[in-house]
Amino acid sequence: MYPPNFEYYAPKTVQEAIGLLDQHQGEAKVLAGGQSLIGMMKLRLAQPAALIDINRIPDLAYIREEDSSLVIGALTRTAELGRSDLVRARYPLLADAAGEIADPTVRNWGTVGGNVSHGDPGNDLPACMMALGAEFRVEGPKGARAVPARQFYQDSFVTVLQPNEVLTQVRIPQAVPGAGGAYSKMERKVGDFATAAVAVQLGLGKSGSIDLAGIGLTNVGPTAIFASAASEFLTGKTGTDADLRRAGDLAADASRPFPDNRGPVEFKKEMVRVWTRRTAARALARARGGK
Amino acid sequence: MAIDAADTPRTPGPVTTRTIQVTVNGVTHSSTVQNRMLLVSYLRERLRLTGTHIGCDTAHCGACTVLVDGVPVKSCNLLAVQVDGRQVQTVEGLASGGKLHPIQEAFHEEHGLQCGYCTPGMMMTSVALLARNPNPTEDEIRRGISGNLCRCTGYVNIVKAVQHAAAKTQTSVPGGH
Amino acid sequence: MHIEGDFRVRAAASRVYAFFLDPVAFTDCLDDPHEFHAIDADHFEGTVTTGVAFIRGTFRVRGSYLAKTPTTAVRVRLQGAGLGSGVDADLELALSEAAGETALHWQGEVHLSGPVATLGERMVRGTVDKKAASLFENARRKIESG
Amino acid sequence: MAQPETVHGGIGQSILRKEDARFIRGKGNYVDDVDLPGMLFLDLVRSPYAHAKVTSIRKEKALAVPGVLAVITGADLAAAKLAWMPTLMSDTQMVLPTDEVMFQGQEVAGVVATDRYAAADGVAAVEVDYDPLPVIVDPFKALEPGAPVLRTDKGKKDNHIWHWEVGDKAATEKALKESAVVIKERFYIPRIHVSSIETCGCVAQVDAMGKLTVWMTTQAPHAIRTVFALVSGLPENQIRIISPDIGGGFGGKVPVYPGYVIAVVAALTTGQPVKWVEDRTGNLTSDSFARDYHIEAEMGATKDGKLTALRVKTLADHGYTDAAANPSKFPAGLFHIITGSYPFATAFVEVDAAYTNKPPGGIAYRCSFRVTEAAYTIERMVENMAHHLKMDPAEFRLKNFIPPEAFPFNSALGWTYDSGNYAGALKKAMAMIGYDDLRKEQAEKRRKGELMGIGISSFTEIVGAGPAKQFDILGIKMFDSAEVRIHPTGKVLARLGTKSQGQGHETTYAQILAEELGISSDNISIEEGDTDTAPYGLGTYASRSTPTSGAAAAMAARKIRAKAAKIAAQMLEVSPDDVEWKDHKFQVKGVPEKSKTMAEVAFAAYTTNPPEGQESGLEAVDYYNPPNLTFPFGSYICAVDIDKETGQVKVRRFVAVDDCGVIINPTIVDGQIHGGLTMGFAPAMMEEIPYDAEGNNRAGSFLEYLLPTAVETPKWETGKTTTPSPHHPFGAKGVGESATVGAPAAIVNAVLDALEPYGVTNIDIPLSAHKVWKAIHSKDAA
Repeated sequence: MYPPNFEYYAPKTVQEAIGLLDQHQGEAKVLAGGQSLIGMMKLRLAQPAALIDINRIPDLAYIREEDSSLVIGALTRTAELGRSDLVRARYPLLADAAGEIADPTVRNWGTVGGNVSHGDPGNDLPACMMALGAEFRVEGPKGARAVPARQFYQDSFVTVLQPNEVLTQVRIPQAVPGAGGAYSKMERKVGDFATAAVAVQLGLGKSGSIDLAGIGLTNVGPTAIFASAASEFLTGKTGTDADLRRAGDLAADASRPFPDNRGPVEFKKEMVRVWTRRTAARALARARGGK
Repeated sequence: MAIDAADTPRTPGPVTTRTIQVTVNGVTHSSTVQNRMLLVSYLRERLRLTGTHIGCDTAHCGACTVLVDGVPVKSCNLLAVQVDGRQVQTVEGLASGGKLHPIQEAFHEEHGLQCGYCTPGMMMTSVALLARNPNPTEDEIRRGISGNLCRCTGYVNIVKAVQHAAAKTQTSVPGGH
Repeated sequence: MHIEGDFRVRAAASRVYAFFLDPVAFTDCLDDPHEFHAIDADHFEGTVTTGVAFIRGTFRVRGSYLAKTPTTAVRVRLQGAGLGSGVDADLELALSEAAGETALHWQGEVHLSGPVATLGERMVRGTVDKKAASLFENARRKIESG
Repeated sequence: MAQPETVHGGIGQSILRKEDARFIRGKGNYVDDVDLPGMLFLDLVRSPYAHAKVTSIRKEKALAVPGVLAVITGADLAAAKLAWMPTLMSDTQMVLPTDEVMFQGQEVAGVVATDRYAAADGVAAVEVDYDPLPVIVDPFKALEPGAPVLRTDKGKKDNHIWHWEVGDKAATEKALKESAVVIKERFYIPRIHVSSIETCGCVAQVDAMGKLTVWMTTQAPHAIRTVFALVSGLPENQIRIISPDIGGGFGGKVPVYPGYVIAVVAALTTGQPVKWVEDRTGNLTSDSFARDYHIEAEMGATKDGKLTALRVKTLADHGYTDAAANPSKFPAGLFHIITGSYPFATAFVEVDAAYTNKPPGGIAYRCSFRVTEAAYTIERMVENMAHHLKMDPAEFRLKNFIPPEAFPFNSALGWTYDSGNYAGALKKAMAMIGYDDLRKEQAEKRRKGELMGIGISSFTEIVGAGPAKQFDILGIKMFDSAEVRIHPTGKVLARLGTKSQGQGHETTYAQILAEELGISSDNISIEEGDTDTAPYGLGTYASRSTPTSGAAAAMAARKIRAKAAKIAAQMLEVSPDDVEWKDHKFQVKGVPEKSKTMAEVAFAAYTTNPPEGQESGLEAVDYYNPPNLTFPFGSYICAVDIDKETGQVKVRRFVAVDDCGVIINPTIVDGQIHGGLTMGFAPAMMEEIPYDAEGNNRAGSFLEYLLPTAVETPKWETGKTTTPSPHHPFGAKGVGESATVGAPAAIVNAVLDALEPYGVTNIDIPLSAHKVWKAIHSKDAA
């Protein structure tokens, strides 16, 4: 299994990369970690004429808090996400997810930018970014724009990212006291895509009731899914068992899984129901100061 | 040889080769490779370092695991051009001056290998695991090597070998209990 | 997988029927880059470069009309080969004319085989029906405007 | 076994493995490591269709690809009468098609190029036109009247391959009728794949003298050489098969695959060495599968729980050709070990085989011929019977086991079990896992509505094929061999007819010889796998190496000892009758201080005049024809917890007590059992190759064919009992596959035990979360 040949460019700046993408008019692909792309090229399902390797562009790998946001550079390896003290201390949802992506070796090379921009409904980070209300910084010939994660995904492997654009940064609202999140992935084995996976981010107000809720679903539809009805329902609730069950029902309704070796549609919807309830409970416990 | 023939770009028009500088097991090589050449092909066929194996083509089995700048990666899922200017370590680089690396001794002493095919990748992953976490628990070891498949050992003695290597590389007792 | 749909077009059934018996006119409704030519009255062939996102390939397609019932029904088989895979479709078109309009119901089975089915299905499923729908929508517009 | 004076590295010692030295340095020599000047590379075009007419194959575009030298098709092979080849079961198999393809992933053409990348480009450029034909993936449908006939080339009128039966049909019928209790169950044991981490491949070279050398991933190099000679017409002395280091075999490297033959043809036609190494998708979609048995079993018992009779009807899905690797007299392998550890008075088993549009096979998956299918069926049925009778499954087994004093035991289906102590193994396993406490805990949990289960499997294996009177493959008797040579300085070189694939033969055979010759295993070298140097043997699979070649090594050593004794007598200046072999040396009877070591005798054998009528030198060859098979056994107990809401099963504990007779190297045996258990767990919980209606293989990569990682794999606990084989030269039995044979039933029994409140009597493996969830929730609904 060997890929077809292609032109290879290693630009030193984002502008240079955009220029190269523009020249190739949709026939070039950005190479970040390549942990998904190179596999598809070996299968010859993907045959780009050129690869634009952005790994030589300095300053695209970082995790830091700035102007009331957590900002993550596109080239940050997913393993770094899991090792970051900042993420582990203040963004447990991301720490959970970082431990679930593919396998530990793949995480060493796969990037946050690649994971969120690939458009694979099986990737774990898109649902997390939807739950967290993240924004993606997208740079193109006409400059930079910010796209909310919840509006980024259009269909399997189809996103709003244009062929001449690069996703350079993920921006997440800064963690505030009373916020907590969790990610649960039901998988057949390490390295598998989820049978169903659920990301839940909750924020508690002074009264102790939920004043902010985001629920994202992985691999139970053509794209990652933002369970808006479930999220809205929890907002303003205290988070009783009944509340969490209802959120699970609404999330299951929002899912649109395909049948595959992991199971039929009704099973996957049921797993969304169960894992939404369980994950919301974990997120709530964390929001209330538990681990 | 076949591999030399492969060096000259065959497809006319676009440039499909590149010259890279890679330091493998401490030796720096300057090589012209096809852009599409996988790192594992470069190591096995160009440098004849055949200790790195191919097992699945889809980045699941980890038989091709090597260290790039000290980090374990699956070399069948990486292009040679991606490691231009980087440091690569393979199983052949573990022993130094005829002295086996503690992980090699440990795999031997704990019977952590049978057919030997997954062993180089398994050892490279373990070396990096212990570098980060010198005293891992059994569950940390099992999670840490979960990107490497072994069909022979049921992992029991591989886990023991990693614990044994941990004990060798420090005076304290190994973790996992 | 099963695909199905219908449309109404302000044209006589004879025109709609004739349109779909012309393989070049019919295949010209594909959005993806393509080239087709007739071999004889019942067979045609060509290529189309298609896919989803960056998973794209050029497919060699052989077409044959399995049944033609003037102004009421057409059955056509398409056999595509590309990406080391097979994409085969059996399409049935049923036409009925009423009040100067023709109602067309189309349905068919699409069979994927090879890597596209076993390794790429996660990527291609969901797009096949979209492509079919747009093909027939383009046909409707052409017939109406033509 | 304990000797007053032990020899270093003798039998029973956990010495470290010799072969590790190269593997831990990355210096193993696997087929893909072979590199020859001017070597070309072969890659294969594969069919996307499960059944289709190949209407045209156009080479032009592929031949225009830079680096591509040749495209080989079925038409090219047909010209040399090589388009078809025989299978191990004397069926016929395509090398490359001239007319139809019969399964998805079938080899359609070969592309030869100067490197792998160019070969892959060439494969992508070959244009093949297919006309799809009706696909049959269900063997029951295949046998329905009017089903499309797949093997018209053989003049077949239907898709039925063969019928095979054994046992007393009438007596079994009668016994079941008269049984107070009869239970019936259907099991499907799905297609699985051994998926050794090294795939299959070869390097073929023809030298200036016209000699063909093939470095090949094969478990049976000698048999392969003979098959090549018969198929190609090349003289057998002009063929050399070298099986270098093998990255796992498990049965998958016994057959001859089309890729090997195409590589040989490519080497003959280009005059250059040609390497073919299969990718994982080719491996999973076209190499021999295992299992695929549809089993219907009926079991009778008395009211008080004594087993009476067993009847089993099976449909075997063989794909488009019967390429099973079985002894030729046994088309369903040793499936008739199915009466297991129980003294059934009567039993009847029948198997029918059908053609379908799937890859050929019917090879082992780390199990001697169809024994896992048998052990799974009997241990699942016994468990169900115990539950049906409301008896504890452990008590029920203890009540029914063949007692130790009954050995050698003649089974209802014609086997003679050599030795066993089944109750001993089960009682030990129960003690290790704390069986009674687990049952108490389970009762507690049930009250709370939690799902916990305990499952047992007390299997009997049958390995070491085999006695010449019953066992041959393509007519070649299943003996195996050893050639032992002691050098003048007392160092030993031994060559054997088997071939290690990770079992550690370089260490364990040396231990056998160390024990028999009184020479440290450090001074004994073992060689296998080169047909130009090793004695003829049938190879390594079906746990046969220790029972056959291991025995041959001991027998050859004893031949050497007999000769050496005379030399020792001459050196000690006594009559040979006064010399005895004791404490690993030759001693004058009653005068232990007067003795000679084997090394001293060896030196004399080359440097002194031999005794009257004896040749110089000190070597011997033995071709061992085992008098019987060996019957290792064990008792496994598994405890699981099930997540009621998701159907996820967690194996909490798994205790395996094995008995493989006298153990050569305890550490290596333990390692074999760990691996075997994991390859029992995998099909029970994860692995399957399903096909859709189009005949698409739905597990064509490790993305969908689920090999367990260290995280899913349970933490195995092992124990042993020792019941020597009475007929093996040093009491050993095979062990490499016991755990794979025994483990699945224990796991499934545990899950069904947990689900007892729902009245579920079977879930077919693999026990995916979805299947378990469905079993729980469909019953809830009902």
